[in-house]
Amino acid sequence: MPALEPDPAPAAAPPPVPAVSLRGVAKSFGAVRALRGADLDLYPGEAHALVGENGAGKSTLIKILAGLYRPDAGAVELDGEPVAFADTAAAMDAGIAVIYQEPALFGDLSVAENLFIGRQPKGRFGLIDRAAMNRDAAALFARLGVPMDPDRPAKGLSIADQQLVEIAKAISRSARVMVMDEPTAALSGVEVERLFGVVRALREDGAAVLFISHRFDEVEALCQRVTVMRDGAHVSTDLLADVAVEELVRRMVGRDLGAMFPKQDVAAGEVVLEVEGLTREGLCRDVSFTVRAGEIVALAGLVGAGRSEVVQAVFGIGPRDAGRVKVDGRELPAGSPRAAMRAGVALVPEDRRQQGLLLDLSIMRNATITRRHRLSRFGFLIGGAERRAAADWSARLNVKFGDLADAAGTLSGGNQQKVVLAKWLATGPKVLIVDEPTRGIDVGTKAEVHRLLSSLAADGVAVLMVSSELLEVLGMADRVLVMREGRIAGELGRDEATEESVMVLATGAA
Amino acid sequence: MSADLRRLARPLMTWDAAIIAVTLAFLVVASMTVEHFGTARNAGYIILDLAPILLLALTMTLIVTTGEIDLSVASTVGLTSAAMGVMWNGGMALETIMPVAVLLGAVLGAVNGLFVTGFGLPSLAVTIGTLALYRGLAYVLLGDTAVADWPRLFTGWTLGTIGDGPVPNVLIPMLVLALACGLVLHATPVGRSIYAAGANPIAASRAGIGVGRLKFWLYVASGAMAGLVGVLWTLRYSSARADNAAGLELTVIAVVLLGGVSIFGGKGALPGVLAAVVLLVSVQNALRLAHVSTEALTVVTGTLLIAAVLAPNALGALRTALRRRRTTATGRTA
Amino acid sequence: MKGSKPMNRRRLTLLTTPILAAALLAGCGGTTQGDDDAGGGPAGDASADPNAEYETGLSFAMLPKSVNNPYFDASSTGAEAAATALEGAFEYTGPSDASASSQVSYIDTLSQQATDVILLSANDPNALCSSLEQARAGGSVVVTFDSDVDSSCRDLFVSQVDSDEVGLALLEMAAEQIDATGEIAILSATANATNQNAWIEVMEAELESNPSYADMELVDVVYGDDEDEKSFSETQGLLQAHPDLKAIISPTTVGIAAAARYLSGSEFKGQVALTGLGTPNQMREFVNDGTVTEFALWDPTALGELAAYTGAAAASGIITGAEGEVFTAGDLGEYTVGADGVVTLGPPTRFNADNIDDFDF
Amino acid sequence: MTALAKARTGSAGLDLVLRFRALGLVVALAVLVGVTTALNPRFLSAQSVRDLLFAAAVTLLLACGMTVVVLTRGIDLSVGSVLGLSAYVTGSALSATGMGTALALGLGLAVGAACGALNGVIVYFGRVPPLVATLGTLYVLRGVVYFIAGGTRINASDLPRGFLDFGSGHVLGVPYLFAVSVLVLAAVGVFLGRYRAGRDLYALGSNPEAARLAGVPAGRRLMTAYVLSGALAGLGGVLYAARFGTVDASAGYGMELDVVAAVVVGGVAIFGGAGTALGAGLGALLLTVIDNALPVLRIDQFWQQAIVGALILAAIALDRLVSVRAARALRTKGSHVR
Repeated sequence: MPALEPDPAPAAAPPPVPAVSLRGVAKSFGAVRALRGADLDLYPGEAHALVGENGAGKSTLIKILAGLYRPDAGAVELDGEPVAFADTAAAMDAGIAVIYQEPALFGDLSVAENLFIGRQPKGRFGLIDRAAMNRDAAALFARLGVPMDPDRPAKGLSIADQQLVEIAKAISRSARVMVMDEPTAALSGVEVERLFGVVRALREDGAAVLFISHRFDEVEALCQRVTVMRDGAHVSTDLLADVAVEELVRRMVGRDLGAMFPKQDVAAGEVVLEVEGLTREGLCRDVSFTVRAGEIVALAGLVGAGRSEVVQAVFGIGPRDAGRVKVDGRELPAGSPRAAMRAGVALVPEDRRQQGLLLDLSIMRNATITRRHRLSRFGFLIGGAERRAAADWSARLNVKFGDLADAAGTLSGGNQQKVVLAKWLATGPKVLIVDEPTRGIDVGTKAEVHRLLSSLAADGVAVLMVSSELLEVLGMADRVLVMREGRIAGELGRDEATEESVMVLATGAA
Repeated sequence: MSADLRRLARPLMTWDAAIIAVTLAFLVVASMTVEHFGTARNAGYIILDLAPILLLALTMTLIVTTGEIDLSVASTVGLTSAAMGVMWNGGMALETIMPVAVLLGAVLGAVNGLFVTGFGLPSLAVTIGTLALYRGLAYVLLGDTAVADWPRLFTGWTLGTIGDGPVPNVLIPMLVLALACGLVLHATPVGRSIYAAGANPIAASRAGIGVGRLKFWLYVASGAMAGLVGVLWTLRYSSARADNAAGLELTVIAVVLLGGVSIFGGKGALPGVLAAVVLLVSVQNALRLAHVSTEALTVVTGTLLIAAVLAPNALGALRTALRRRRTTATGRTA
Repeated sequence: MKGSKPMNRRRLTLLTTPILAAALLAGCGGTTQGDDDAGGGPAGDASADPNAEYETGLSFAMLPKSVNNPYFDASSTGAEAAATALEGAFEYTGPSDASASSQVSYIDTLSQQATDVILLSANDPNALCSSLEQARAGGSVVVTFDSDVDSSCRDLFVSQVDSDEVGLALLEMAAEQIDATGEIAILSATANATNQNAWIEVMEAELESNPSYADMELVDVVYGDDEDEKSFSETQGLLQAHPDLKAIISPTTVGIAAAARYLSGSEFKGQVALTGLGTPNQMREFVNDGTVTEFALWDPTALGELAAYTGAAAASGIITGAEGEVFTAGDLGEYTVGADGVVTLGPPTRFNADNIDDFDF
Repeated sequence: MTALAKARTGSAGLDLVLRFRALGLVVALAVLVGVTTALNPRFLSAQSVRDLLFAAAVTLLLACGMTVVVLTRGIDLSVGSVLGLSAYVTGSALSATGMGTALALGLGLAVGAACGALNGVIVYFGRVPPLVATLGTLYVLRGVVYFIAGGTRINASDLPRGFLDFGSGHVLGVPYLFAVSVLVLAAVGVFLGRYRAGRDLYALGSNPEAARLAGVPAGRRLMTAYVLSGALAGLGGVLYAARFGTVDASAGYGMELDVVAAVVVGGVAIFGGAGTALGAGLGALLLTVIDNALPVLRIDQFWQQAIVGALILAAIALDRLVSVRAARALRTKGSHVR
């Protein structure tokens, strides 16, 4: 990866009035307290890093800035004046722009229209002046240094290009505060470089940039100050130059790393899962690896490197173009999750709300859906078999809930994840695939999940874990497979794997 | 303790329970206030009138619970009825015609299923298409003519009662099918799959549920049920016509939604739908008996339909508000 | 494509085999068309007392094809007048869509209320029979008017006119207007409308047999389904398909009005003659503007009145429905029951520019 | 630079697809008219064309309104009932007061807009799915028409002469009614294509969540869509009264299906975000031509409905195929700028 040179830091003392600041902001969702006192000052002309583990409250903070949520307590100040955004439009009008990790564009509309929706340049009779709109859009992209056809539909744009559209939109709105939520997670090295160039230029023009990232090299390359959050609260804010990465990590985790990643050493058994030459056009190519009983193998890499696609293909989601998947030496057919399940494979998906849970259905139904056939007697599910099974698993995984009949959607993120885990552990898997197992859950639950994975491995389950969190990868895995652009770029043993060695393989920078 | 109380109270707070209570209350009040309403004979008429709606609503409930819709059911009834007329005129035996009609319905349902699950097209558009297509084919088969010379043995059965008592014959197959559908939906793995497919098709398919195949077979079932209703309709009115049951799809959808099934899938229960069928038909019956004009019927149907969705929404909003108050209260004490 | 292959051949076979097997088994020696002799309706065994008085306090209910139809509105006025004259109660009720199945529910309701006289215009000759039988078993007298059901299912039918007379009158009016030469076409109601088909049959037979109509040719019969819009476009279609068309006969009030409206706004106005059955109020404009020369109809008010008297006479035991019985229908005068329990109102009235302003219905 | 060229190809490709969609309808229309005319030359006579345009006017108008609603992922099943209500109310007002045609048009628009506002309120504020809400108002409004009208009928002779002339009159062979519909079609087309509020409707249908983030005023826009659909159905009611001269309580009964069919055949995506008023208009025209050609071609009129059904299925299947292809093209040709 190209060396990310630290920026020449601007004047150490920022201008007196922050462009935007949060004072003791709190926000709860039902029983979950996502933010319990967040403080943040963002000054014009600075790039400010916000770091914290998954579930530290970063996303909630962003959504408050974006005007999507209203804080329960505390204040948002703009140029020192308290404000309350009624909706997203109000936040945008105030000059705050948010670029999400996966931007939401209008696929059916053109790129230019996506930029200017609701503010299209008007000509005679209030008609939209398409030519002017396309011209303005082209000018914006030229300014960003990226040529893009403003007239093409947004459908089919890569994530990097979608982010550029969002940035162009922010610029066109002359945003003074730009919030970027893990914008680099899905970008290649070149794309990151290009993005940083754009961000630096914006900052030099006086914009305030809030940059959320898991990658400390990027943070160091781009930002001047860093704020650490943990459990919904502000921990510290420092000049990056004053604080070491190790110290930041310690503050983020807030506890002993050993307690966070309770990895037991297990002697690996027989090969259980065998993947040979797995290929899906445009998603992954010639992927081969094995996982043994008792082993935890991590699939690392950038978002979009094809990790989730690989595990999905292993589980039989979607067709394969080539390759074989074997469990205990027996081949699994493509395109049949059911066959994979029968062979003893379980997949805990990365997006539990979209792919894992039946949010409107009860906790009981969710926890037992994978075992609906086994729990039935003579084809009927009567009596308390489901309730007993669900209660049993909920107790084992320490799920906190009001009633088993409550909708799964009412649970907190961590408990939702436990329900998904329960549903799959109930099938007694030989191969447990977990895709981002601790995304969006609190630190306590995170440690519990790690402990669970570790003990499952100790019991002889082959665990395949996809994770974007390097600490998790390094802390939990016996072996690390690093993917880049759909291929396995390399394999690292537990003792070889470091933050650096993984990132080198992941980004392809030598 | 409060959790126990809540668990006990839960069944009482659902839409199902509400619609069942409303239905019972209406039946009691109407029996006391509307002349001729509370008689066994009138109950028989009500059962005969609600039979086709109820039967179609059974499979419609399953389909809507998976998040799809089937607007073509009434046209399927019309087409099977017309086909029966053609077969009868062609000299086929009624004992052959009846199963063939049901099979034809299943095939028509399979066509819907193929378009929806095989080609991945939106079921609303597909079944609006087959709504027109099947009705059109019914007219092609039979034109504007009617086939009316059905044997009395069979037509008499559809109208008759068990042992000449007060219980109509058709009640038996209705109850059997309702029980079967109820068991499938609420007490079998297939039922769990139906709810899962409606609540979150992606998550469902990842839990090993063949969502596409499930929906396909539900469309086949819906078609077969429409075929069966076609047979009953033809024999009950002793008249095979292309326009039989025209417009009935809207009534069926209305009762399913009124019964608390979410149009987005994943929510709802059969008892509520059954109650809704009884409610709608007996309200119409009572209004007629009370000499209330026809236009009131349409207004009542439409209002009930909107209210059925509005009311739970309002209730939900209220409940969230209450919960919010409760959590803030506990938050304060903590 | 997402999802697995929906068609699972094995399961389909499993599913269909028993059905087909049952079908085939049943096919041998099953019930087929013609096996069943429809048992005749209850025979009238009561005897008539021609000298009896009309009972007072009878309850009348008129059940039209659908309630939002001015023609039946007019009929109900007449029936109500008769009911009032006989000191009875009158109700006008029915479905808003003209379907047989909705009518069944209304008949059931009426029979529960033990209505003495049901005056019915049927949407289907057969579908209503079983309900009507129950109503009659419960003591109601069923009189059909305007549109009949199977004669075994009702007591009496009040016919607006004799089928032959209507057919002949329609043909005569058309012939007069086109000098009995050229192509003619018929715009009817629905294809299975009992009345219209009977009249069309008469016209066809007359065209065949009567030498004075030798130069006239019936080229087409189309159906407007008694829907305004459909009748309108069917008229359009007729004129396009038959460029040499000379006259259109529309034996239905909806059809003739729609056809007249089309003709009056088209180049065919005055070129193509139009006649048939229509109400003076609907047709007044087109007679005045020259689109239509002459058309005919009976008086629907009188029809409703006669139906009510007929029902009352049957309920009072004055008649039973046997041929030859005689009763007096108020101001309408004396009527005789014909074959099959049919009472006929009388010849249709012809309307033209000279007399149309004398009528208001 | 090459990337730019490539990206443009993608766009031009999609443009072509969209244009091809409308073109396909035009070709289908041309073939149908051609074949019919070859078999019966009178099909293209001035009178016959006029009849066709008369018949198309009302469906065309309603299809414009339906397009606006469907674009937002909604549907308006109440249009037939709204049309009936407006036709009857306007007809009664005309026969009672003999008011001018312009006033009648305004009254129809107002009645329709009120009904549309009712739909909008139920959908947006009541959070009732559009299908359910408008199915409900379909019943309720029809009940209201029955209630007002009962068994009465407004006859041509009750209506002012000027109004009837407006209904049957034409200028340069084009009926006034059709001219009104075409004007509305053009206006709706421009609104959808060239006004911010119109583009917002596409945005709402394309990605509701993104629309929320982008600050699109969803409530106001949805209200606009439903009010517009209602108002056009109301206007359709006046045209209906003018064309037929007679109005009873069943005016416009079952019309919603024709209109939805026209819109779907015209290439408007039933789940929003894509489609044009022009396409819907062509769809309406195609269905009307089929309607009128069948009797001329001596094809049993009973086939009409079956053909419409088959056409809907063909249209959505084709759209699906095309969009899958287009998506693939866009992905592979993507604008990865390196």
